[in-house]
Amino acid sequence: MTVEHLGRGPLERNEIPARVARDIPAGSYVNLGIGQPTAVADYLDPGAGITLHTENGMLGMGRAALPDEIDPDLTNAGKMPVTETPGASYFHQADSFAMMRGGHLDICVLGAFQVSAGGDLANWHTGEPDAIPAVGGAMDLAAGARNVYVIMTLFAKDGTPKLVPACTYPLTGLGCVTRVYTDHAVFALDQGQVQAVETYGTTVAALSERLQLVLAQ
Amino acid sequence: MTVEHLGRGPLERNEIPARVARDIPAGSYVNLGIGQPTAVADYLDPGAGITLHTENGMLGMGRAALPDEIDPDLTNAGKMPVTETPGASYFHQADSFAMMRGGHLDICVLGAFQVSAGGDLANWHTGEPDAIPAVGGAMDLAAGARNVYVIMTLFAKDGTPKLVPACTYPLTGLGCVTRVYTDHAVFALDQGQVQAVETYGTTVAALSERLQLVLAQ
Amino acid sequence: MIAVDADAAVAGISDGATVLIGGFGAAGQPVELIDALRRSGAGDLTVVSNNAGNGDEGLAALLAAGQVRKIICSYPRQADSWVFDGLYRAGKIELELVPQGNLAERMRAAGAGIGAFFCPTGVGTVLAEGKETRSIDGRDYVLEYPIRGDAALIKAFRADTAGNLVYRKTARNFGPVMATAASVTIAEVTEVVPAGAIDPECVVTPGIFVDRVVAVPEPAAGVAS
Amino acid sequence: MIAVDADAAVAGISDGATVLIGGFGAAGQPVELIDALRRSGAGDLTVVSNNAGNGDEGLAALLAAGQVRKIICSYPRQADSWVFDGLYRAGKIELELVPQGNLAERMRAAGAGIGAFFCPTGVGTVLAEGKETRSIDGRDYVLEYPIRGDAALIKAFRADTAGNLVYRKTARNFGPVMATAASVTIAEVTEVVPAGAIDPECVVTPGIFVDRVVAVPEPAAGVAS
Repeated sequence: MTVEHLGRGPLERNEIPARVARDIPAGSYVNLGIGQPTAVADYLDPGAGITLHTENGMLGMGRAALPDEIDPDLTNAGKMPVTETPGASYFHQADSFAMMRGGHLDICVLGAFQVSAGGDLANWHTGEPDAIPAVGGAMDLAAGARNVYVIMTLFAKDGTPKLVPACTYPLTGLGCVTRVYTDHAVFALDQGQVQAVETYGTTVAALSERLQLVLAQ
Repeated sequence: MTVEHLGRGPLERNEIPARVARDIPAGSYVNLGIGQPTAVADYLDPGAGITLHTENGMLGMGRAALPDEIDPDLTNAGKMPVTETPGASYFHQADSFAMMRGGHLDICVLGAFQVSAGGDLANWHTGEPDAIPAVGGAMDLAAGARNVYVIMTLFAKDGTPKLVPACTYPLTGLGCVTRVYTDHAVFALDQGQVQAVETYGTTVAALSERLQLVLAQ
Repeated sequence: MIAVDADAAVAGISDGATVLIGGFGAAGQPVELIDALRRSGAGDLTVVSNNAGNGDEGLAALLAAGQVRKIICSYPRQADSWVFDGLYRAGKIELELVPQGNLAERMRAAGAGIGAFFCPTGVGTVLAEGKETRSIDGRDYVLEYPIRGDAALIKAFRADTAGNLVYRKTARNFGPVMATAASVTIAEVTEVVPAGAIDPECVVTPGIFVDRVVAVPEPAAGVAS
Repeated sequence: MIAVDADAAVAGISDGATVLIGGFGAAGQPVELIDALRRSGAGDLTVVSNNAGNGDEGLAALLAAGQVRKIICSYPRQADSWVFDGLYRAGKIELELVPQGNLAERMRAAGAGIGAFFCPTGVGTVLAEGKETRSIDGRDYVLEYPIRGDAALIKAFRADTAGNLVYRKTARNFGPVMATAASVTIAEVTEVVPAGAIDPECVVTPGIFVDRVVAVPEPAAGVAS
């Protein structure tokens, strides 16, 4: 059932968040991670009643603040100034993470260094000896959101796959990722099985060989 | 150091809460249990900045509501209509009991069936076969308040002591009571030692014999 | 978050469900939703509520209708709990007595994804018998587990169209905690206002926890009295 | 609850103390209180805060002064965390990395009298290594313990004379949790109003958790920028 989009190249950088946005159902409560996941907000249907959660303590987060709207007391999880929508609410950190960890968020979208076929996520630490580790809310989101979607390039700069049989980077969460959105394909993960939902500028067969993974269609 | 008040009889029913009130320091946060402990509020110095907590979700509880002030949404733990003081706040049950169990209340005053010399409290259940048990917040208060004070008559209607070597009624909490206010005496409990702080219309020696307890002076 | 009538709101609650019901005595008791649950005929229910009903209305009427198999509460016995008292003495209702703070914290744990917690309340008492205990930093604790509901019926003061709730005074009590601990949360309110009409700093229950809202235009006080 | 100046407010914080410091980046960071703590000269501190300082002010300045032996935080590495980065790479500061939700929940546990709790975050990761784990109802959890402070330094928007606090927008973040978890809680606010001037329904931190209040009349926003 894979749709192979062969009349085009890979998704451009801004097309990936747009593709994610299409999969978010109306009425969902969603947390968008720092970096490219934040851009998903730009592609959500404003009429779909999707509510954004930011783990520093807010539901109903709006778009990025314009220069004359900047309020240092109103930021997102990336510490960038944002705005408030009608129906927003503020709460403290324990309540914010209780909401997340209690399974009340429908979807979170995160970046990743690696995702395994079994849905393991590695996105918080490269493990390099001189790297200063920082985890923030990543492990809480991985453990708490009902669905964890990942945005990443499918291959690292050196060409090695980032969707892998088993992660080599330190893990953020076990078996939590259900969808992976990349430049070359969108994948659905289920019980260790990887299905290519759509490919862009390549075929399932070609990807399967390059990833050294069995891809269900 | 016991003060023996021999020129008078035992404390009257309304004198016991008044005696408790004298021992509550200015600025304290206090929870008053259902029944006679509630009357302690009537004897607190209004200028002493003592704040009352009611476990159904309020700090800054005021006096009982007059008939024209009754609001069914504003009650104390005994479900009686009360009032609000300036500086009051409302919170939900988990926050209210977190406040209690986290050791933030300075004093709670409770009624009791029995208190042991070691400070064990029995005040929630007679243990009789046909009695319907009800515990409410009693066990939480016993475990959570920094100081647990008890108001009770020193002897049951059949004349048996209620301050005992070991409780025979089902326990509410272990080693939690530090002061016992009764008609015949005020007791301070510390590490299994019982000191009579004041007696009313009787002597330490007489009480010691009647209670079959060694009373420190 | 859909504003519906009380009967439609509770229609999905089926036989055998665990239902969290807000209120401390009459304050915060969602009488209209409880009445709708009674009319629905759902039976074999487990009800989690602080009390076991007062007088003959609301929760007491649900018990009287024989729809409740078991009640989990902290304080069933009251001056006007005759309906429960009769059923209990006749062996027609099961009682699980839970200290009030544990009742609240166990529901909070369910809503917060906590698997279990070590709690100071009840150590050495019959209510802790058979439970795992542990000494941590020189203090004894009892291990307590979450209480989850299939549905929560709560009463708030006001909702907005995003499902945000505010409460009134001590009628707030169990509502905010129960809202987090159930698969479906249904709130009875006196009015529904547009999103944005409730100050975001003052929202007590964010709309993410609220599935259905029923407006009962009587003043909140009048319903309970 | 006494309104005092910042230096008097932090005077009791001694060498070796564990200090909870509010804020998520600059939002909610009590810069005036941190500066006073720096001036006090208290050293060998353990600081619990979400981040490890930004730029050269506030928490970063406290670190630069060499007063902090160890920091417990979730996200030390940022674009402008050069002070921490340098100390860390030079081996001059100890780091305990805690997931953000665990940081919040562990302080909440300290404030709520919970001895420990089974938590879903971090299962199977290096941050759970050596910690007790347990499977409950088919899900794996890690046992986490409370984090208590000798003092908490937080920033709120407004206090009343009863010590009640309200916050502003996402600057609320860790303040309300830290206020419950420390022996002494000190709040920096923009103004102190009479008791009764804050709506009792909207109080976020009840005065019972607040020991000292310092009014810093600049707008909250101006202090942090």
